[in-house]
Amino acid sequence: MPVTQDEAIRLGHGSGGVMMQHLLRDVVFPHIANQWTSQGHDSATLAIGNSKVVFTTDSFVVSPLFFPGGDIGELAVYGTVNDLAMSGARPLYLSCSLILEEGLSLSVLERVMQSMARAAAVTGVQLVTGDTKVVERGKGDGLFINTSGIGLIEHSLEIAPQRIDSGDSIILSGDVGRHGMAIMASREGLEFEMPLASDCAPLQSPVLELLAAGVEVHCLRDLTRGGLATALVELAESSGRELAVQEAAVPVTESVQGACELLGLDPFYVANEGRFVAFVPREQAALALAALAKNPLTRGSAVIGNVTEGTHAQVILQNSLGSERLLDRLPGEMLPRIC
Amino acid sequence: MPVTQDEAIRLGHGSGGVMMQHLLRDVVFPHIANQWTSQGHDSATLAIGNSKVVFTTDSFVVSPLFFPGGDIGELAVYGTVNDLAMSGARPLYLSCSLILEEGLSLSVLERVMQSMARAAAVTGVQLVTGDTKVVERGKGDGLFINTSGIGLIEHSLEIAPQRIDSGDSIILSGDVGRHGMAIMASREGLEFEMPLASDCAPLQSPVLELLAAGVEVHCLRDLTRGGLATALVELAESSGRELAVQEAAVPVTESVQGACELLGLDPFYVANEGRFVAFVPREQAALALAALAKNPLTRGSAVIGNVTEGTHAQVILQNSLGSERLLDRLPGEMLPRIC
Amino acid sequence: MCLGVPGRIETILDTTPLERSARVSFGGIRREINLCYVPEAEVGDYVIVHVGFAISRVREEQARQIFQELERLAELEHSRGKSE
Amino acid sequence: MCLGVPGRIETILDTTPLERSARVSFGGIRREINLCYVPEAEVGDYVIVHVGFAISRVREEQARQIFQELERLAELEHSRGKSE
Amino acid sequence: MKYLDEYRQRASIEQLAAEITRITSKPWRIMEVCGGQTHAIVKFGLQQFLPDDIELIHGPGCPVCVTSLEMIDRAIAIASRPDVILCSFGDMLRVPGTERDLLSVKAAGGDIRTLYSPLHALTVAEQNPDRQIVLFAIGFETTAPAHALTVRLARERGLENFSLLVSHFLVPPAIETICASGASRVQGFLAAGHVCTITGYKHYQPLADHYRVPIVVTGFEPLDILEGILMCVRQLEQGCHRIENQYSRAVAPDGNHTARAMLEEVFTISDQQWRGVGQIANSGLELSAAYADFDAQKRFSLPASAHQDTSGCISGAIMQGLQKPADCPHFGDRCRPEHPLGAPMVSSEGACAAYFRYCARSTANEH
Amino acid sequence: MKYLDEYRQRASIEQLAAEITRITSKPWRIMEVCGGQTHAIVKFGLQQFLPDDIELIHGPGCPVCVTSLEMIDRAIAIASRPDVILCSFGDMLRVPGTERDLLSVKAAGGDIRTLYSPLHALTVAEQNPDRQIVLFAIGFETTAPAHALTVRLARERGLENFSLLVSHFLVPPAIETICASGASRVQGFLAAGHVCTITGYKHYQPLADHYRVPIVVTGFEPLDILEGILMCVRQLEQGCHRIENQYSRAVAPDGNHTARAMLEEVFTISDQQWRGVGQIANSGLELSAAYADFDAQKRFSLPASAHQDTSGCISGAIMQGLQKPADCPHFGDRCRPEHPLGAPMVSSEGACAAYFRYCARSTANEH
Ligand code: SF4
Ligand code: SF4
Ligand SMILES: [Mg+2]
Ligand SMILES: [Mg+2]
Ligand SMILES: [Mg+2]
Ligand SMILES: [Mg+2]
Ligand SMILES: [Mg+2]
Ligand SMILES: [Mg+2]
Ligand SMILES: [Mg+2]
Ligand SMILES: [Mg+2]
Ligand SMILES: [Mg+2]
Ligand SMILES: [Mg+2]
Repeated sequence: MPVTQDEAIRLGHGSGGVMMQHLLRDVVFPHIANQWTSQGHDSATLAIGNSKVVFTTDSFVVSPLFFPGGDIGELAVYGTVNDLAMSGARPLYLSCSLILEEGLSLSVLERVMQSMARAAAVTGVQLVTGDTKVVERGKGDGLFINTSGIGLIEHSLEIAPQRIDSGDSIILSGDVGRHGMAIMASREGLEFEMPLASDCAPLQSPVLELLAAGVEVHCLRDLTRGGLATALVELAESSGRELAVQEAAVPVTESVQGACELLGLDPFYVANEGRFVAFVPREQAALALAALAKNPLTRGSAVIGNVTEGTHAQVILQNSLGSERLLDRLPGEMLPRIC
Repeated sequence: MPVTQDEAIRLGHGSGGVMMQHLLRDVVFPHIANQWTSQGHDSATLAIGNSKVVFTTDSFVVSPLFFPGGDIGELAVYGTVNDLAMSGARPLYLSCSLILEEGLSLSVLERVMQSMARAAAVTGVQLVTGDTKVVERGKGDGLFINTSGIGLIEHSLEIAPQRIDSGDSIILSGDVGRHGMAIMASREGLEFEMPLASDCAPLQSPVLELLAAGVEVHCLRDLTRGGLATALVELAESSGRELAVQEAAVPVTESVQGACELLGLDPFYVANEGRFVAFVPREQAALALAALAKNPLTRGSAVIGNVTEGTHAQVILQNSLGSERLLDRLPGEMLPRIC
Repeated sequence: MCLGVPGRIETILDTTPLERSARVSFGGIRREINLCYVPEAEVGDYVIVHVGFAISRVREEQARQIFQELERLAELEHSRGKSE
Repeated sequence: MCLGVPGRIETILDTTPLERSARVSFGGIRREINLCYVPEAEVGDYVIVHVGFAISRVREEQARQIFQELERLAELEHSRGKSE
Repeated sequence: MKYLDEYRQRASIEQLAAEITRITSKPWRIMEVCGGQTHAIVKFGLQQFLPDDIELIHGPGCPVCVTSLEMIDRAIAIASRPDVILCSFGDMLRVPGTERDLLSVKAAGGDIRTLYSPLHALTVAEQNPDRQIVLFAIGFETTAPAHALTVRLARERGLENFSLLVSHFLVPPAIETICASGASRVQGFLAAGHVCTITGYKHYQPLADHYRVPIVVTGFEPLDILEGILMCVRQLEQGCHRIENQYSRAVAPDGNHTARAMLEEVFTISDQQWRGVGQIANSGLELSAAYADFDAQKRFSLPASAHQDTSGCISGAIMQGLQKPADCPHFGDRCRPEHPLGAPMVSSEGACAAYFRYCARSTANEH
Repeated sequence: MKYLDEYRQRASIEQLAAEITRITSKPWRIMEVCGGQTHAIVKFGLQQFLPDDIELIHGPGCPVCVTSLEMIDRAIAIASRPDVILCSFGDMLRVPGTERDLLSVKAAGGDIRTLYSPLHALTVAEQNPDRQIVLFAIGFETTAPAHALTVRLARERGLENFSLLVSHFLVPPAIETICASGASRVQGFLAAGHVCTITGYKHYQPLADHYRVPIVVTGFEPLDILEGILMCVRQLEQGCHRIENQYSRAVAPDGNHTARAMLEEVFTISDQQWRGVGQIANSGLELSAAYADFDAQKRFSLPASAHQDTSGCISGAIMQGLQKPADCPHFGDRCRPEHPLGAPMVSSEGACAAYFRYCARSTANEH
């Protein structure tokens, strides 16, 4: 059903599910259709001179600005660094555009800037250009940050959904759902005590290490809005492949599980900010796991499934009991349930 | 007086004046100090392979979204294209990151996307990567757009504030203040009928034509927040030069003048989105004017002043009566006056 | 105090006594202005406008005086120049 | 209907009758839960929690029954396997 | 997590499934009454373990699904007022009213807060003394005690800006309605375990006797559900119709005395409109006279709306086990998870949504 | 623009300047009373055309500058209330109260709207029936008729959610205070042309007679100001002290009858507190008894605040021509345009701000 013009934006249009897919398909992409946007990738690879340059952008609108395990500044740097890394690029330069809401405390801004600087240092990127806007109170949410990033591809692999091949192993770099639950735990009216922090982390070193180890990576995708399930469904569709995933192989910490039970949510759909899936040839899965295990950020990596010979672009989840179900996008926003 | 931590962001922090200067100086730049951000330029020039790549970013928060002579989509494309052009680069690729407020009408979004596509076509840039976020109602202002841009420098000039030299002529590309007044005319409680439209326009063709004509451009700066006066003061400070400007040489349309009289504003501080100043060697001023006169967008170009031998980094305005005063930044937001 | 800007009355918009108003042009920009305090002002007249109210009608004849004075001064100057 | 999740009472936070409450842990995540309807529940007990209220205390002995039944079934199966 | 993980072991499930298969001699149709059970069945693929002869019918036990169109329209009318903050459970926001859902009201500027617990609405009321706070109090017997305590505390704290829009349902009259229907295909019931933590289950005895159906009070984990099915099939195979309690670790025969006493104080039993089903006598709760001041319907003097559900949604028939989602003309066409026409398409375990996902599997590459 | 451009011609200015220089035989100190005139003097660099012997003293004629600290604190208290929308002229928002300015209140969540015309506050009141709309009604005689008509229309339209926080000043008593000061250095006045459009100028006669000072009603364009100065210097050189009207194209001897009648109806004369100067008898306006219902001070029963201006700002002395900005210990240090301590540092033509910019020129490269 196409999006209709008399509709208004609802939160579900931004949460990675079917509503968002349709919004982009019907309202955004038709106007910017080109060889880059058609790839279903979160960045564009540009030929500039003799170089393969990767370009990506993200706006960060997280609330609260500080959460267990991170803050919006760290997220803004890591998020864009991660998008660059997902093309196998070395992240080099970031822009930093701030939208400040009237009333934001300067000490908050100062802390966020410190955090961005620290995150840039950790990842070896330079914040080279920026912009600062102030909006009236009630027309922002304290602070929004856009970072756009430029990275350089220093290898000859093509890393893209289109390269996913039957027989590939699907590797997940760690436990899922911690970022989203850390954010949700601080929402008005929920207010859980979370013993665990967001998984927010920079992924360029594990990815570059994977490539250095000689793994012939087919595709990478960081898990963000919509979580593991949505990322897999998108990749199944972009690649036209059928994916099979074992639920029991996907690490979920007990407290994420507990919070999800309480709210009636599925951890497979909860957001992450420091996890990715890698598609590698089956025979290289062990090599890849060995490389990832050396990096503390990806020590929990595991093979969670594989690309089948199936001809339907879909994701089959084999659950812990041995039965199967189809994973799909959520329709819209993920809402806490009573039943 | 340094910005203090117990302060809160006010609108003046975003309006290009002293408050903004201090905010950036005290809270933002200390954390991202490097060879690029220290240049006082609105973009960064990066050496990638054998190429000189220019990178810039801007977030657009204009209200209303549609105004006489343009809309936020056009502005978002032209604004970033213009920042690239101000380094003498050919604009190539743009990112497009949308922050949508819950409740925004999809038909509005559709119109803005059409407008971005049209502006991209006009300027020959490709929108290659994007992002879409949705924020709760009351936490946005309908639509914010960030565009970041990549351009390529295809000549051997260095175009930067540091190149401004005594004796340079200062060329202004047209009348000032129309964009800001077109926006202000639609503000609640002001509601003027404006016979004129925003000056919003893409500047890459006049700039590239200037270069093609062989003008050895020293520096370019588009006039945005803070208008002509603020741009000149910034350039005086970045270059350490004294600038002398003739008020009578600066075109201001009668209706901009009328609106400014009524509200007690100074057109030299009113925003533009399609005007720039160029610093060129005096002996090339005629050549530059001839090149600019061929392009309809810069037909109204004129020499408005020159760089003096003075050793103070300041801007002297010679007004129409022949007396002089010093131009400086506004303290904060420009507010309509009663007296 | 008291920004006051001369504008030209283009059209009367409202004739209710207290709310008599007109579209007034200021170099091409137009706005509705209350005319309650200048009952004598008509289309074509210039009025001094302060915070949306016309507070005075501009009198053409008086406006000329300063330029007459300038001419007088110029003549005086001229004759002084001659006499020196 | 009626999501109900077992959690362990860690600390009593409030002892006012209607507002008796405790910090309850669900696999490590903790939240204040109203205990008004489980006056018998104490620290260490598990309670079934629905929309922030404990609606029932989990009885350990009864919980064991299903696993006893499974053992019984396994034995039966075993003996059936033998008898076939 | 204790009391969860041990009920999700593959070996145990397979063991119970084998026993069910072993004892099943002919087709049986069993209704799991509760949406939470349906959710587990769908999520864990439990049908895949059962013999083909066992057909599970998804019952009406989801308060989100059965809240009437009129009531949602009332919530929408209240939430649209600038002076109101409406507090609601999250899954209620996507259920379509006559013209739109609460999420659309929120997008249009209505102040709607998603709650985990109704108690939080009192905090909202205390923090916003100049606004009217309305709690959209939906639920079955399980949730009613939470709402009862909330309104009682509101009275004790003298909160004058607080009221409830009550949409409370009682389960036994609905089961009776299903049994009484001539068209009913249901031969046994898995009763809703969490409802019974409050009510107990002795009141089911007349129903089981009269309609000669086994009723097994059942929990929500895979192992619970399979055991509940096993207990039910055993009775069916033996021709019994007893009340049994699979979920004895949480459910006492008499339920929860304290909670029931509170319900008696705060609520009185009334007739109730079930979405898609129609009116069922004595199947709802409304605020008792002593709490009438807190009734949002009275406070905002909402006209008794006469909106008929003209969408053509057949959810009532589906929830009574009379029809299947595929029988609905809108299924997968005008009605899809991202644009639900009726409540069973809203939550992922709703009968229509679950069936939609199942069908999507075979047609995924066609559109 | 007609009536503007022809008053900004270099040749004319130089001609008048030459005449002033020609006739000036000794030092004269002339106060331009009005901030609008100061603005033009600073913006057009008019001092540069004058002989060194003519010293212009910037007077107290800026309602933003003289509105008392107490009144700003009241506006801040009102604007901080969640039920209020405060409507104000833009240049009032940056003037510091005891602890903060209105822009900070706005940043902290206060709903403050910038107006071009007070009439728009009525629209705001009509559009927000559930909020209290308070118009911060500051001004001299020029602005008072606008506020008078606004409150009269509010009464006719029955707007119960509308009130005014009145801070209105009368100019003649302030001039008299300056003249009466033993320390006064002022020898002649350029009276405020726009004030006189309302009041006329006959009432200045006793003042000119008693203090033997020439008073020239003067306009606001460069040519007006130079002609006003010329007329004033002519009198001073001749030892006269007449009332003259330079701004006759806009000012009639009796002023504006209609406006004065409206002022009589709506306002009564009262004592008034001038910031930095202190109380001046009969120098203010307050709402008359018939309009007392619209008085925000009464409506919000604000306590008469007893805040003393302890900032050390010497603005009063500066506006009376008794001291110069550089005499102030805070000038350029704690008090700068982006962090004003007193009102004359707020607007770009304020005496301190203008002087700051002038000084910045010589020290720009030092910090
Ligand atoms: S498919 Fe939609 S319209 Fe049809 S019964 Fe299900 S929910 Fe109702
Ligand atoms: S410098 Fe500041 S503190 Fe001193 S008199 Fe001027 S405004 Fe007041
Ligand atoms: Mg991105
Ligand atoms: Mg991303
Ligand atoms: Mg990504
Ligand atoms: Mg910028
Ligand atoms: Mg906000
Ligand atoms: Mg930029
Ligand atoms: Mg820019
Ligand atoms: Mg720029
Ligand atoms: Mg993105
Ligand atoms: Mg908004």
